[in-house]
Amino acid sequence: MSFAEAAEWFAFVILAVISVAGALGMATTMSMFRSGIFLMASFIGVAGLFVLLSADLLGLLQVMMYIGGMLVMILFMVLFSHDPGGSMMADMDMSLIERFFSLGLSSSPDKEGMDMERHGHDGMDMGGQGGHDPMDMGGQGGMDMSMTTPVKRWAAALSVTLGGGLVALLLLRPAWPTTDTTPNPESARMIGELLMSKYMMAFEGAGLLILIGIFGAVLVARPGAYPDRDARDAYVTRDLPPAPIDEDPPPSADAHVPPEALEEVTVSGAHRDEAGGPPPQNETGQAASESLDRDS
Amino acid sequence: MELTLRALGVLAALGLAALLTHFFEPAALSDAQERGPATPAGARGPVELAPNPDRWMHPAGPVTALLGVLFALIVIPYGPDLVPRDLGIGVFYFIVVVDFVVLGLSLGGWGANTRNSVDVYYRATAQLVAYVVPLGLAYIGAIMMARSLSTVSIVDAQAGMWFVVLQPIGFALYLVTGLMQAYRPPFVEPFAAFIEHGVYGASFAWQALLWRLALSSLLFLVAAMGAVLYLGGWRGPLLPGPVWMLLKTFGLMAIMVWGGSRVPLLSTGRMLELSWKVLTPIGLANVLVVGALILLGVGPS
Amino acid sequence: MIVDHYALVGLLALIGTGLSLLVAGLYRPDLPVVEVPAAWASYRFGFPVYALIFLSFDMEMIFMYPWAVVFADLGLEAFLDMLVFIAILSAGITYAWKMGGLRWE
Amino acid sequence: MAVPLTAYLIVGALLFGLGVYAVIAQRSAVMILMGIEVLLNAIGLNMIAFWRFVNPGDYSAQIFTILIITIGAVEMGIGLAIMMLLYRNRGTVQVDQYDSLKG
Repeated sequence: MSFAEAAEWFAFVILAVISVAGALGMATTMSMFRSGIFLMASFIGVAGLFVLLSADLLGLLQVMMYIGGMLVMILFMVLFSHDPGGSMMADMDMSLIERFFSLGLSSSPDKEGMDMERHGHDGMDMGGQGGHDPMDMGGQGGMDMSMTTPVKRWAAALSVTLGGGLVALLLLRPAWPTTDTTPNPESARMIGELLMSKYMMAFEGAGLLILIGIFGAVLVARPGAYPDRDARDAYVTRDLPPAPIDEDPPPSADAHVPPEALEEVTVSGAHRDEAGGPPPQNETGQAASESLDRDS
Repeated sequence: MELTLRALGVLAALGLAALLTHFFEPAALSDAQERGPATPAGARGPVELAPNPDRWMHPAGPVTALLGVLFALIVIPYGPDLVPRDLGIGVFYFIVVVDFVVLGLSLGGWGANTRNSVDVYYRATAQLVAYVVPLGLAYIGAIMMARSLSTVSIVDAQAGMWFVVLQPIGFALYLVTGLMQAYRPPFVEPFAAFIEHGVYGASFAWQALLWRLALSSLLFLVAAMGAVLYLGGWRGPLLPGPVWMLLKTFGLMAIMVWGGSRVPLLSTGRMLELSWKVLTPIGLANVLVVGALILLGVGPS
Repeated sequence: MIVDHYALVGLLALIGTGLSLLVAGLYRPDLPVVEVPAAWASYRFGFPVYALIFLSFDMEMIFMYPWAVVFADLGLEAFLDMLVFIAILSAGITYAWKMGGLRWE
Repeated sequence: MAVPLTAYLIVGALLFGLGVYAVIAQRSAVMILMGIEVLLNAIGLNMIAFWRFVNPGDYSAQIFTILIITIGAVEMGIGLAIMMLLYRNRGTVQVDQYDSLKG
């Protein structure tokens, strides 16, 4: 085996491990943020495999798409979840894989929350036979913290069967009619020419699909999707998560904010849930364009 | 071996770029109200530590950012044959790997688990949402005229005329969005003083060092890519190629940093409005204008 | 071969990680430290609509790079194609703007 | 090409299995969306592997994979917007809490 072949195998093994371990970590870690990052790692690993397969434009395109996409998705995941950092869940009793992918998340020595959590966990394990009773979870309402459905074991069995079956099928039929020709190195030019000739309708169709996507997303999520101002305020207040997890803001954090910077804090960055209520809105337009003029 | 030599060359470029930018940038920033990533170490407060930081992601942040700038340095050309690696899709590769800096800021920010550093994740992501589209549109104009994504081909296409003359709108767009991409004033929200200079406030000494290295090189990268795209890269009379490249890079850096620090700071909301309501429409219009120019026969043939 | 060009990227990934570990191991001066409370909670953020249309526009940019490379060779035909594409996207951004999506919430 | 086609296909199969697990086992709608992204990605990997080993001259496979990524992105945008609305109305995105149509 030559050095180049060994290097290719080395790169392949590293990238394959990143992509599979990333997907596994996404499904099993306790931290919402981590699961988004693990998924991104999985996508970057697959992008590396694309590059290894000589599809470099496609691989980089996937990296660009999913770094932006996953960072945005994590914003929403953090908004929707009760314990996005996973530091509370990380103290629970977990299976081996879950523990491995949640390593380094929490170290709090006190295990007071354990009993309550274990209760939820038992319910989860026993509900394994299909039809999951909504009363079981409904009674606890928002207190039910578990991230997985009661059919978790069945899902694991199914996915192991499916993955194992597919791998077995692949190993049973290892011979595919392959060729040794190498692709044209100017992949961007080849793709561009195909997009402009044979796949022009697909290109415009993708544009139309993106447009419909924008229409749908804006229509559903826009701030004005409420009947009137009062209804909107009601929703926005309800939009706040049930209870902030850290009650006490650090005294030092507020002390050193100069008064003129306070307004800046409320219109920028993330809104703390302690701030409460709808934050002020910017008046649109002219200030932004003025600064552009000065800048250019 | 040849590959090792090239890798050492990239490392040397990283060191040189970070060092030069480190001493050059404060001079241009002299009386700015916010210094952003160029804040000197003495001006920062004590290190903020959370009881349970994420012990894997917090250190991974600066490493990821550093890898991003290392990767991006691969395609910057200093002469016709003086480029670490002339990738066929160089410019696109550059845009993609610079995103790793944002990823690093998010990892380090959220992983540190302090109030100020978690804020960095939100601000950096908002900045990403703001700059990616207009910056890409600013690149597209140059790519259309050069007919190639390779950085060397783009510089070669400017043998007759620099693209800044042919596409002044694209150049202006690049200056503004480049500042956004490099987190320099007036777009310093992720490094603002009132959140303890962002990730700096929650970093140990070695992490702060790596952040500083990555962010100084980031400004260099943005200016160097501007010189490649619009100012003809290494091309110029009398002096050798690398000297012209450095002159243009630091000239562009001086213009960007000095101009940016004379403008009032923009909050994240204002920045998003500027990006989506002003810069993106201008960028789309610029693409159409450049297309019409090419159809009229202007530009390299 | 395309793959050979990216060997440098792989090598630099290894070198960069190694150097970072070296710095992390060797450069550890004592700094003043303050303890602050943990901050992981679910946060609202002010730009949901921007974030959603960003997902779509990011995808649009990806179509533009291959197009820009072949534009000058194909001429008018490519220009008309892109005119339609840009018109579609401008419709998207105008819609978001008119529906009041482009503002801090 | 030291690494054979089967090796890439095995990685694709493993990713597919993990995606199925995430879609079924996770309670949060965002996680289910992420599982679907893994499934799409496994398909893309198989597509490109076959392109490289069977017919590297025809770039149609890459166009098809770009379209898969497009569909994934649009689906992500719409899915997140719908979840945003659900969250505003009900305060949760756990799919098994949406049982009002169950009677």
